Amino acid sequence: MTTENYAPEISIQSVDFNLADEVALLEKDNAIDGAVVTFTGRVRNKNEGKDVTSLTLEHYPGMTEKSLAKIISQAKERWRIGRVKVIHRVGKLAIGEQIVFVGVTSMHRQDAFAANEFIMDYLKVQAPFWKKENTNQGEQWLAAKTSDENKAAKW
Amino acid sequence: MTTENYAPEISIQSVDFNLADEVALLEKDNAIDGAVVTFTGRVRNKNEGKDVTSLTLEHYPGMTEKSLAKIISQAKERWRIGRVKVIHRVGKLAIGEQIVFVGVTSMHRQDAFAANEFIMDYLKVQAPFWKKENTNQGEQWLAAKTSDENKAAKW
Amino acid sequence: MIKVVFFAALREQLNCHELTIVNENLTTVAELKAELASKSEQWQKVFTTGSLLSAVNHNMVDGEQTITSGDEVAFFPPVTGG
Amino acid sequence: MIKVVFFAALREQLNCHELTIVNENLTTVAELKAELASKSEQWQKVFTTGSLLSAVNHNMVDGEQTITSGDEVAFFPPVTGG
Repeated sequence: MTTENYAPEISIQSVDFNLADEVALLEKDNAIDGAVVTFTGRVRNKNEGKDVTSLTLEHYPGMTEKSLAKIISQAKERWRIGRVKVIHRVGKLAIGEQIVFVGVTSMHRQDAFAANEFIMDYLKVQAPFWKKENTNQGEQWLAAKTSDENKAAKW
Repeated sequence: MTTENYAPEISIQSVDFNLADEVALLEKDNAIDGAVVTFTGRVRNKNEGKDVTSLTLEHYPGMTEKSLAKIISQAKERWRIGRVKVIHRVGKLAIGEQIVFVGVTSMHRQDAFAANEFIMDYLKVQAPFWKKENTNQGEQWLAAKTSDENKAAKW
Repeated sequence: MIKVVFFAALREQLNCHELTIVNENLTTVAELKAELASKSEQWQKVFTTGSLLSAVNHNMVDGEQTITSGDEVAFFPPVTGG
Repeated sequence: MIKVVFFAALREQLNCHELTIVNENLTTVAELKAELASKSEQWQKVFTTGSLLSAVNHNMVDGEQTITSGDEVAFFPPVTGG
């Protein structure tokens, strides 16, 4: 299974993305969906008290796309949504850089809100990405958070 | 009380807005907030089976800004959020045009998701805007939906 | 003196956006509504609509709300923005 | 023949991204883990970490999962993307 199977809904990339371009694609020739919800995750300058200087993102090519496709398909089963786009960057990212984008359109806003948060919650615990944090105290792999498990378990 | 009291969090305007510019302002010099959630509402081409050609938005200047400021302040009390921006357009809007934008930043994503949806749900039932729909069967004021009351009552 | 404003469908039904009431005996929004309803059959019909909302000085209120000279009172249908 | 891949902290701890196992008697992920753990003390330590996750052919699985020749098995720490 190639990455192209999931296009244009999923993109794993090292280059940055442009929010406006992504939203324009979600809205193009799509006058039926009145609601667009986006989530953008960025590299924060602080994590648990440490000064972060950058992140390095690793992933499991092939499985990443497959797990995101499954999450999107679950979201489509649960909510009445139109278009979906998930972008996740990999490689080295500086503070303030965009890491992840989730965009969802729907006719009624609650569907896009719920599906977007669901996709993020599941991505956090199921998609094979790992973050290494480069801080003023050296580098280390981030530990998974129990709170993320709990959020995904809520749905 | 002037509109300026609420700047830059609230804008009622007839001109269009630019999503990328708004998000850039929410993120500018804001490396502490890793999460940005946006909602954009647009004019749909269909509503309850009728073909919509355009909308005309009326509002109550002064009260609009005051009610949105109150909603934003309630959101800030309930969730740990960073920056907020609410834009609502008034006047005549064609199909596909942007009507409303809500942008919220936070350190942890669930706060931005919840606060954004809360602001939209309350805006829908408390902010003094009224939509007149211009359809192929003439023009008419939209009726408020019970489902919107129920959504706001959930919080 | 009370400034009264109307919006949306209400404004169109009454064919009136704004008027001034000088009756100093009106002490609540409900009394003001009754006064306005007494103007004509059309106004009577409009002001007995159950879903009408009211605001005093830009705050949503119910009929019990007291009003005093200088207040701005607004009447309008349920809101439909967003 | 089973292809085995490791990611993130696990890859660094083992100093290995990928290896091939030719033992045809391995029928489950748990058995494969035991086989890998027997390689050295360091591998023993890594493969007794409770939080280790595993996937077969890109699907997350538990130790009971059966494996057959040609499968790709992955081991990695809990994920931290987003």
